[in-house]
Parts: sequence; structure tokens; C-alpha cells
Amino acid sequence: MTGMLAMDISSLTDVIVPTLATTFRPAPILAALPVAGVNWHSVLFLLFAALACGFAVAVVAADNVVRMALYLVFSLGATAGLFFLAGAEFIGAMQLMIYVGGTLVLLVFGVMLTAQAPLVAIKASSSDRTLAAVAGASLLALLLTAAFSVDAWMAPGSEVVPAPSATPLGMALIGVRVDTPPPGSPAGGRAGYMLPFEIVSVHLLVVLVGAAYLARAKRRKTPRAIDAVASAMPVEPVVASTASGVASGRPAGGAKSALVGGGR
Amino acid sequence: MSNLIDDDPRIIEFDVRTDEMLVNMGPQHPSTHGVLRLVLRTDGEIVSETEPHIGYLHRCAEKIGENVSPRQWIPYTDRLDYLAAMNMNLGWALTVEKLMRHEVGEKARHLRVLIAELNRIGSHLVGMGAYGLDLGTFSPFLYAFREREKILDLFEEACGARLTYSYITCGGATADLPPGWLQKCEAFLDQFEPIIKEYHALLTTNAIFVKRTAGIGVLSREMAIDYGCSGPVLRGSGVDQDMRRDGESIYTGMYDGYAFEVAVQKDGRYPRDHSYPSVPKEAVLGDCWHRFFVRMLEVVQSMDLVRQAIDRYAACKEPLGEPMKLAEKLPVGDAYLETEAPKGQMGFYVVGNGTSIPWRVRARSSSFSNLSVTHELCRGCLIADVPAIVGSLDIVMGEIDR
Amino acid sequence: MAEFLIGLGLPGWLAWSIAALVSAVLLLNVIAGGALVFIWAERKIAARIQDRLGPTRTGGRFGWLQSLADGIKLLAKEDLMPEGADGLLFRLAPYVSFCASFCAFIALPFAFDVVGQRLNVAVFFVVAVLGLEVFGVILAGYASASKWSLFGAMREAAQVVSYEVPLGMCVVVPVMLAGTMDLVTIGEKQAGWMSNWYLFHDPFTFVIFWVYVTCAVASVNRAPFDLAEAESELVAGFHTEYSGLRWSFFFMAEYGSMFLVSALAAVLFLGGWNGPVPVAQLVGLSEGTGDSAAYFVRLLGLGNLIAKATLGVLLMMWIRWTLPRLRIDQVMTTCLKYCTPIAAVMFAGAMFWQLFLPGGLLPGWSRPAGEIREGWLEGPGGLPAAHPTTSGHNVGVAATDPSDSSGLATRSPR
Amino acid sequence: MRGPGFLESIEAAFPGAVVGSQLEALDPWVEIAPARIADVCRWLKTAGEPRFDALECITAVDWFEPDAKKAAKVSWQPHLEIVYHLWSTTARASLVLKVNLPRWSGDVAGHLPELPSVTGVWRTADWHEREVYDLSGVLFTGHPDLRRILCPEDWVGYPLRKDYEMPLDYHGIRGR
Amino acid sequence: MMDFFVAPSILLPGLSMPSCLATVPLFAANPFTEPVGVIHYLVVGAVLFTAGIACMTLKRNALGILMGIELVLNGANINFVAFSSSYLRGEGAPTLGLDGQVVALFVILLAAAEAAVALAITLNFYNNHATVDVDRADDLKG
Repeated sequence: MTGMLAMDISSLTDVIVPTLATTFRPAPILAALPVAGVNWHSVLFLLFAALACGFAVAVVAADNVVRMALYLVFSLGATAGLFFLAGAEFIGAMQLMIYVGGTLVLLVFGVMLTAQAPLVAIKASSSDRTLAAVAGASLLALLLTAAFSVDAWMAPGSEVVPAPSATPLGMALIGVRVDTPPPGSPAGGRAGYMLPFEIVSVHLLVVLVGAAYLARAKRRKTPRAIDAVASAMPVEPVVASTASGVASGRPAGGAKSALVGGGR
Repeated sequence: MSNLIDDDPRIIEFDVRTDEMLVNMGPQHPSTHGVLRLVLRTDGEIVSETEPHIGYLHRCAEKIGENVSPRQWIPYTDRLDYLAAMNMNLGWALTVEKLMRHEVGEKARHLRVLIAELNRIGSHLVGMGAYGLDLGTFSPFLYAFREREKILDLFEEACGARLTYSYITCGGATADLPPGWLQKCEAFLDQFEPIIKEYHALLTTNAIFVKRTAGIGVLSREMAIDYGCSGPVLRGSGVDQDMRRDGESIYTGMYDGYAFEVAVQKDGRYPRDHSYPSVPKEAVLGDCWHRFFVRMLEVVQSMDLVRQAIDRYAACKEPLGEPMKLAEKLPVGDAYLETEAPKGQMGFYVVGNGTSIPWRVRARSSSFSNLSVTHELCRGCLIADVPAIVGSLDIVMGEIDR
Repeated sequence: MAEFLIGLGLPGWLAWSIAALVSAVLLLNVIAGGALVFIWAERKIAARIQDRLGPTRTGGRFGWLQSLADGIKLLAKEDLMPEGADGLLFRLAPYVSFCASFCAFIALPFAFDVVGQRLNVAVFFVVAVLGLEVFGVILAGYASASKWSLFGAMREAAQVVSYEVPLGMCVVVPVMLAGTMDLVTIGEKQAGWMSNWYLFHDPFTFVIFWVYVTCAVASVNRAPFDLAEAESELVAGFHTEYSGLRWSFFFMAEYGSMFLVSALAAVLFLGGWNGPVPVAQLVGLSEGTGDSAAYFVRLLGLGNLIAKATLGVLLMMWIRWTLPRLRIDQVMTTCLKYCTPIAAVMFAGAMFWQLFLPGGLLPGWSRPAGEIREGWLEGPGGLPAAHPTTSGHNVGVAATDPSDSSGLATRSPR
Repeated sequence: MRGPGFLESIEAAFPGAVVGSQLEALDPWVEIAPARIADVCRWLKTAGEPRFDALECITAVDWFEPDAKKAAKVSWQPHLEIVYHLWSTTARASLVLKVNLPRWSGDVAGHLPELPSVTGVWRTADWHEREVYDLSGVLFTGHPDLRRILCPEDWVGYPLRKDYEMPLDYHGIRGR
Repeated sequence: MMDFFVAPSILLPGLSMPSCLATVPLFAANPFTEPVGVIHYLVVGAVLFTAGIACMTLKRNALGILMGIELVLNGANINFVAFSSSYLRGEGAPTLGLDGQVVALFVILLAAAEAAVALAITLNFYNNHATVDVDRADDLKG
């Protein structure tokens, strides 16, 4: 079932070859074991779920916005792992590529562009925290109650290796449904996703243009230091003869003295 | 103010309010050619202001010069532009000779041309290799140093030192060339000549190199003169000036009878005495590429001069002659002389008061003036251009800080 | 191996755990050992290019053990952290970088079926995970509390995110030709003579391979695109403040990524583990001939792929020691104005070629093209057999029953 | 150009500016009154013939003999001499200007003598004047940014003055 | 921190759940051996969703709020994927099939778009006000 070739390990004459060949077999990650013992799928699920939830909470708890971004990366990365486990490999890869690799890099970029010392950690007041904790806990309770209230959802999953999902998904996106949704599925018919796909494409294009427009290059109205320097020639005489400054050998004040560091 | 931004193409539009950052480039930085410290005021990647801080290598050379005799100061000139110590020796020796109205013999004259031009090749090789390093390519650096090592071998054979020679001295040179030296020198030149094509392929005509240097750090002719730039920096801006041709007679007399064409773009073209790569379309006169190219031309030019000097030197049958005494009395008066060192015009000023110790010694270094133009060239450039621009000026901190 | 362990009497879960662990350790060793070898090779190659000798003494001749000695030196180095650095992020960053590089290897086939985890979306996975390496760099740059590091991190972020676009487009072309994102299948479809390689499939793929090379070099931050660590501008870029073992993690990540993109290029364009000449086929060996034959074929494939990937790495080294570095705006221009449009045009070209000239220009050179597409278009049930359960050479059309068209899972009674 | 006619053209443009001259020296020089130096330089650069468009060097020579015995024998009065070496890139000719300054302004030790800056004429004068200020202690009025350039910012004294004493201690570093 | 939310609900039944749930086989069994089902994913999705909401309400940094939105979208995505997976639903149970995955895909894409626009707005705001504190964005307050 796991698609392994039968092999003769016991022939010890060529040890290295079989070791190489077998260790690179499809690793047993997704293979649910019929034997009693640890279900790897469940273990990995627990791992990824713990990571996703833990780092999601850490995002809330953290004050430093850079760390928040980092925790978010881990949380969403773990979510991608959950998608892989659920058999939605394509979605998982998309999550990694677009969400983690694209959107979050963008976000981190934004964080770093605005990460000035006072803005890195804007602390929430403790009353806000309490309020958020109470509201969050009640919302969580509500959601969980709702989730647990449907018995059919409580049934444990199957132990079957999920089939690839990318091809039918791709076909669906160009308007051909290669799968028939199981009876009773809300989708019912064999609707493709050509139109939504196109709408999303146009939407993304619009967003691209819009974002570029919003964050477009603007010129500062107030003069910058660079302009002052550029117009500094020929220079206006700066009287630099303060007797005390000279006698002590201190530098006299000047236009560029802002650049002077401390003593070497 | 907005007009200023409109007019200045170097100032790139900015899109996000980023705070200006003060960045220290140096004194410990891989690309500042020694202990130069550049304080950059940057807005993101764009440098709005550059302030060179120098003096980390200040050794009071001029003060020392007021306490030793001119010949004793020769070793200190070695340490000015330590990459072209022969040229430094020569400049100081000539200045003292000018003050003393002393003229060296024919053989010493050709020996000096030979040695100084050979050292110019060595210095330009370092400048070229280090410039490649500034732009992120390592191999040309080693190719350049490989050839420079051979020059240093020749020098070592002539005077026993590889970096601080103290060879050319007031009144001549410390020793004559050993037998067989000229043949070795000629063999080196023959072997070195084709290698220049390699440098052109790796740097001068390399597409990325051209992209990084052409149109970057454009130094206009007027600004170059105004800032007292000299040497390849000045000629890279199209100013036709070379002290070997235009200087004072005591110096130009050394090159009497030598045929060479000043490496400068005249009427839109460089001298065509050898086959050189053509100027890329993107290059603007006065940019980093032209400064670099002038140096490459001067390498070939110096090779020609060395060949001529070898012939002339070999033809001189009289002995070299003795240099001045270690403590020869200086006349009252002062003398200033500029020579064409590899980095630019090296000026020495000496004031004598009748004793053997000069009253005042002054070294006007070309790199000092060349470096002072940095803040003009780097305004509005990108951070990556700063090493490209500073590297194209080919400075040596030894002669800036003195 | 797991069966072998089970046969020894170990409980199943333990056997699987050990097998997974061994896989992971092997992969880790491939990266770490590969990095050691590549660092040594880089030093020797750089030395050859530059007319010097490089390491000569450590470990006898040729300085074989030089990188190992360096590694030991790095281990012994003091682990410095600048004052004012964000300690947690500073410590974490190298591992993030390294893990991303390491994880991408999971889906990379080294030979037929010699793969950590055969994924249906392996191409995507590799590119996606490789893109995560940038997080380590950004974190390192931010947490170092050094302006040079920050500059390096910002450059890297801008560069990598931009180059993912043309890189993705280049990668999609072989995916389109093969009709699957499964790297094992893509490699399998290029079996046979060298002319079957996707590099020579049509002119467009040939061009797009070089676009891929450019983008791959840029996305792993090698010269002339090594702006994030440009030593003449940014001291050392994002890893300016790192030393010792943490620094070496960045280094290993870099070499791991280099090998990875080269191996990916080999699988996507250069026939993967299939040599230029189908030696095994000619001598009559195949997967089906027997276990020993299968091992031999795989070993041969392994050698092929590693050789091709190594060639790619050597190409990068050659470029690095030859060319100057670009400037950041030129890097972005290269991406946005050259690579992306060229990749887009080539993508469209390859698409039309595939549509109108599926058999190639020369009639005698007909290639087994289009078999998968036929399967798709026949009916809703035609799924490509890019399925982990399929093995052997016949990975073309799996004539699935149209009625069994859920397409998501093969069910089995619990 | 270095002939008497040249001298007179300066004299004509700036009556009283030329204090002295020595046209037979190795480098013929013209001594200018301190207050007029900037004007003369501007004229030399923009209006004179030839145009001295480049400033090569500014040097300060401290004419002072700290040794009292030797000081009795010298023929000059203690003073600071500022030497400007000009160069014309068009005529390829050089010119030396000299300016004599008191060693201390008003003869009060520690009060630096003042001299108009020529940074407005040649921009290269910026660094050269800073160096003279740093090492010889001349205050250039009108200089935009007169700071020490070679010595540290907090260095005390002017090393190229003849009576300069090397400090025995600098931030805990022994001087001798 | 890892098991902060997961542990009470799955590993330690009865603490935070109504006690009747403890009778459900799911919670009685060893989580390491039992196959996971939809409900597991729903719990994770709920946690992410709640964390996102809390993040949106709590943070004053505009980018923090953006991160909260991403978390919320991901929580929803987990549910979509879970319901689409026949593997998790167990045999015979109806699934969303491809539809769930397609919706999840669209959510990811739109999240990217949303992040781009939100970031542009934030940077614009930052350009004008030199802060990313949303409490300071009260120019339109009457």
C-alpha cells in the first residue's frame, strides 16, 4: 500500500546500496500504520497544531512587532503543514509560497520600514488585555461549542493516503471539473471555477495597481538636508571665531558639524 | 527646492518616509583603502551626504622633516604613497635638488625615468586590482598583484627592498642597477604586455563593470580643477595636463627626448598609439570608467617609457655618480616642485635656512585633494556607488594623512 | 529499512521512527557534507582561476580536510552577540535559514524514487520552501542591531521576493511540458537519450533554462547578485555580526541552496537522474530486472544527478570568481525588465509549441509528448498517475475508471 | 606672466595689496597684505591673465626660533608665513603668493591669527585651510567648516608651530 | 506555550469542555494512536481565529492588526480544508471536495491582495503621520 518495492535487506553483501535505496523510499510520514501503536499522522498533526496555535497565541501576547511577524511566520508555516496532512498539498504549497514567502515577507518589509524605536513595541494597556482575554475566551468557547455540537464532525478520519489534489484543482480553475463531488455535497453539480479565477486575477491586477498608486513615490515638501547641502556652494561665511573654542582647540561650529562624531 | 530635485537626476525619488541614517563606512571597512572613515548620511540606499574623516594614519611626517636632513627624510617619503615609493623619493629628491640648483648626470636621469615609470605600473596595477575588489570581483586583484610581484622582484634586486625603497635620493640614486637587471626588466615587459588585454577583458570592457562605473561619479572638468584634482582623476575629466610634460624644467628635463602621449581624451578620442578597447556608449567624460581607463592607458604608456629608458640607460657608459652628502647644507630660500606621481601631482615644498636641516618641509599629496572631491561625487548616489567612486579616485591613506 | 527493522522484531512505530530519523540524518549529512566539499571545491577552484594553489596541506595533498579544519575552528570560536541585539531573533535566525534550505531537500528526488518525501506538488514545495530562507536573513539583519546588517537584509528581501516571480515562471515551463508538478515524474519523462531533456525540447525551453540559471543565482545570493553580503559595500551584509557556528549555519544554508537550485535545474531541464546516454537501458537493466539491478540503476541515477547539480554549483563558482557585482537597482532592473518579460514570453512560446508542435520539428524525433494531456482531455476521470502508489516506468496515463472520479482519495475499508 | 607687468596688473587692480615681491627667487613670489588675500585670489582666478584656476597647496611656515641663543642671531622677526602655490591649467604656469601674519593675534599667546579664507575661490582650499588650521593654527575667517582634519577633534596645540610641545598624556596614552 | 490551547481541549478532556464531551470516544482515546478527524482541525481553526480576533482588538500597531487579519483568514482556511478533505471526514461522509480547496486557494490569494493594499495604506499613513499607531488616526473625528 505504501508503494514500496519488496526488497531483500538480508543480503549483506551490498549494504550501502540498499541502505541508500530504502532510506529514500517514500518516507513514512503520511502512511498511517495498521499496526497498533503510534499513528504518525496524528503525531504530526498534534505537532503542527501545537505549533500553529502556540505561535498564534504568541502573536497576540508579543509586544514587539518584529517578533509578532516572526511568530506569525511560524504559525502560518505550521498551518501549511496541517494542509499537507489533510491531503491538500497544493493548498499547503500555496500557503508556503504566497502567504509565508510573499505576503509575510511584504509584511515584515512594512514592519522594518516603520520599525522606529517607539513604534516597535506599542504596549496595550492591561485593561485592554483583560478585555481581549475575556472576549477571546468567550469567542473560543462559542466556536468550540459550535464545533462540538455536530456529531458527524466528531467521527474520526480514515486511514487512507490522500490522493494528489493539484491536477483536479488546476482543472477546476480552468473550468473543467474532473471530480464529481460526492452526493450530498453542497456543490452538487460540476461547476468549474473559470469565472471566479478570472475575477480573482483581475482583482489581483487591480490591487497591484492600487497598491502601487497608494504607496507611490511622493516628493517631500519640506527641504531635506541634501537640498541644503546642494545649495551650500558658494558658502555663506560662517563666523567661527569664538575665542574659547579656538583656544581650547575645539572644533568651531560649522554647517556640517552635525556629521562630526565624538572624539576619536 | 523642488526645482533642485527636478533638475538633479541623481536624486532619486523616495517613496516611504525613511529616517536618515548616519552610517560609518570605515575606518575598518573592506573597501576604504586603508583607514579612511566615511560618514554617510543615507536615506535608505541613497547617500545624501558623505563626509570623509581622515587622520587615522597621521604620523607627523612634516614635523619629522624639520628635524632631519633631506636625505634622512627620504625613508619618510617612502611611506607617503607607499605603493609608489620610488615616485615619492623622486619628487623629494628633485625638490631638494631644485633648491640646491643641483643637476644629476645623464645616467641617473634615465635611471630615474626607468625606475619611476616601472613603479607607476606597479601602483596602477594595485589601483586597478583594488578597484575590481571594490566592485566585487576578486580575481583581477590577484592577476594584478601577480604582475606587481614581478616588479617588486626587480626593485628588490635593485635596492634590496620591496615596498619602501629609499632608492632614488638627493643627487642621484643609492646604487647602480645590478648587471643583468635590464634584461630581466625587458623580459618582464615582454611577458606583461599581452596580459593587459586580460585586464581589459575582465574589467574595462566587462558589461557589469561598465554598468557599475559608466556615468557614475561624474567629475566635471571645472570641478576637477577647482578641487585641485590631479593625475588620472584630472585627466579622466578631460583636462590635458601631465607634469611630465607641463611641469617645471628640472622635472620635464628628465623626460627630454622621451616620446609619450598624455593619456587624456582630446577631441573625443584617446591616444591611439596602441590598440585599446573603445569607450563604451554609456560612459561620460569624468566618470569612474574614464578615470580607470586613463590608468590603464598609463600602464601602457609607462611601459613604452621604460623601454625607452632602458635603451638610453644602457647607452650611458659613464658611472652613475655619487648622491649628495647625508648632511649637505641647504641654501637660504624655498623651493616647491610638483612631480607626476601615479596618483597625481605630488608637490614638495622645502624651506632652507643655511643649515643641513630644512626649516620647513611640506608634502602636498594628490590623494588629499582628490579625496576632498568625494562628497561632491557621492551626493545622491547609492551606497554601492560609494566604494566605486572612492576606488576610482585611487587614494592612498599614507599620503593623505602623512 | 523499516520492514527490515520490523523483521528484527521492533515495534512498527519505532521502526518507522528510526527509518525517518535515518532519512533525516542522511539528508542533513548530504547538506553538511556537501557544504564541506563545496567549500573546499570553491577554494580550489577560486585558487585555480586566480593562479594560486589554494589549500595544500591540511589532510595530506590538495588540502582535502581544509573545510573540516575550518569547521572545527568555527566550532571553537566565541559566539559573539552585539550589544543591543535582539537576542532571541539573533540566535534563531541562522537556524531559520538553515532549516528552510534543509526542508526543501525533502521533496528533491536524487534518483528515481530516491526522495525524502514524494510530493505531488514537489516543484512548488521546493521553490516555496527555498523562498523561506529569506526570513532567516531578514531576522539576522534586523536582530544584529547593525546598520550594515539591516542594509543587507533589506536588499536580500527585495531581491529574493522579486526574483521569485521569474523563477516561478521558469519552473512552470517543465511542469507544463510534463503535466505534473511531481519532480519524480518530471525526471522520469526525460528518460532516454539526451535529446529528451527539456532543455532541448524546444527553443523556448532552451532560452528559459538560462533565465532560470540567472534567477537561481540571484535567488541564492551568489555573485554577481550577492548584494546581501557585498563585502566591499556592506562589510559582510546580513551576517556581519555573526561568528562561529551560527555564521557557519548561514554558510551551510547558502551552499545547500546552491546545490538545491542546481539539482532542481537538473531535474527540471537536464534530465534529472537520466544520463545523456541511457546506459542502463542499453545494457538491459531496469527497475524491473531485479533488486540488484534496481539498486544499480538508482545508484547510477544518483551519480548522474549529483554530477549535474555539482556542475551547476561549479558554474556558479566560476561566475562568482569572474564577474563584478551588480548594483541593487541594476539587480532589480535585471529582474523586472529582463528576466520577467523574457520568462513570460518564453512561457507563452513553450505553451504554443506544445500546442501546435507537440512532436517536435523533426518527424523522426518524435517524442512521447502529450500522453498525459490526452488522458486529461478524454474525460473527467483521466488523472495523471502522479501518485505515490504508482511505481515503475509506466507513469504516463493511469486509466482510471471514469466512475471513480472523486479524484481525492482511494478509499479502502477501515 | 611672472614679469613685472604681472605685478603691476595686481597693483592696478588692488592698490596697496602687494606688500613685497621677489621675482628672482627659484619660485618667484608676491607678498600680499593679509586682508586682501581673498580678493586678490578671486581676481587671479577670474580676471587675471593668465587665470590661476587651480590652488595646489597652502603651507604655513612658522618663523620662530624657540632657542633664545639662536633667536638672537636670526635676521627675521617671528611671524607666520602662509604660502599659496597657484597653478594655471591653461597657461601651465605657477605663481606663489605669500602672506605674513603675526604668530598670535594681538601677540596674545593662544589667540590665533586670522586670515580671510579662500574657500570661496577654490574649493580645494577647504581641506588645505583646515590642515593649516589644524597643524599651524591659523584661523581662516569665512571658512564654512573649520575643524581639525588630521589631528583628533580634541587635540590641544598646533604641532607644526616651532614652539609646540608634545603633550605628555593624551587620554591616558603616554606621549613620550 | 505550545499546548496552551490544545492541551485542555484534546489531551485533558473535561477541563474546558462540557463534561458530556468526555464520553465521546474521540477524547477518551489516546491522541497519538487515533486518526485525526475534522474536529481536530476545527479546534485549531477556532484557536487561530480567536487569536486573530484578539490580535485585531488588542494591537494598536496597524501592522499588528494586519497580522490579526491574516490569522483570522487562516483559521477560516483550516476549516475549509478540513471539510474538503475526505481523509479527515472519514469514509462515506460528505465533503466539500474540491470546492473547499478552491475557496481556500482564493482566500490565500485575496489575503495577499488585502495585505498589499493594507500595507500601502499603512505606509501612506506612516508617511503622513510618522506613526503606525491606529489610535492616532483620528483626523476625521468630529
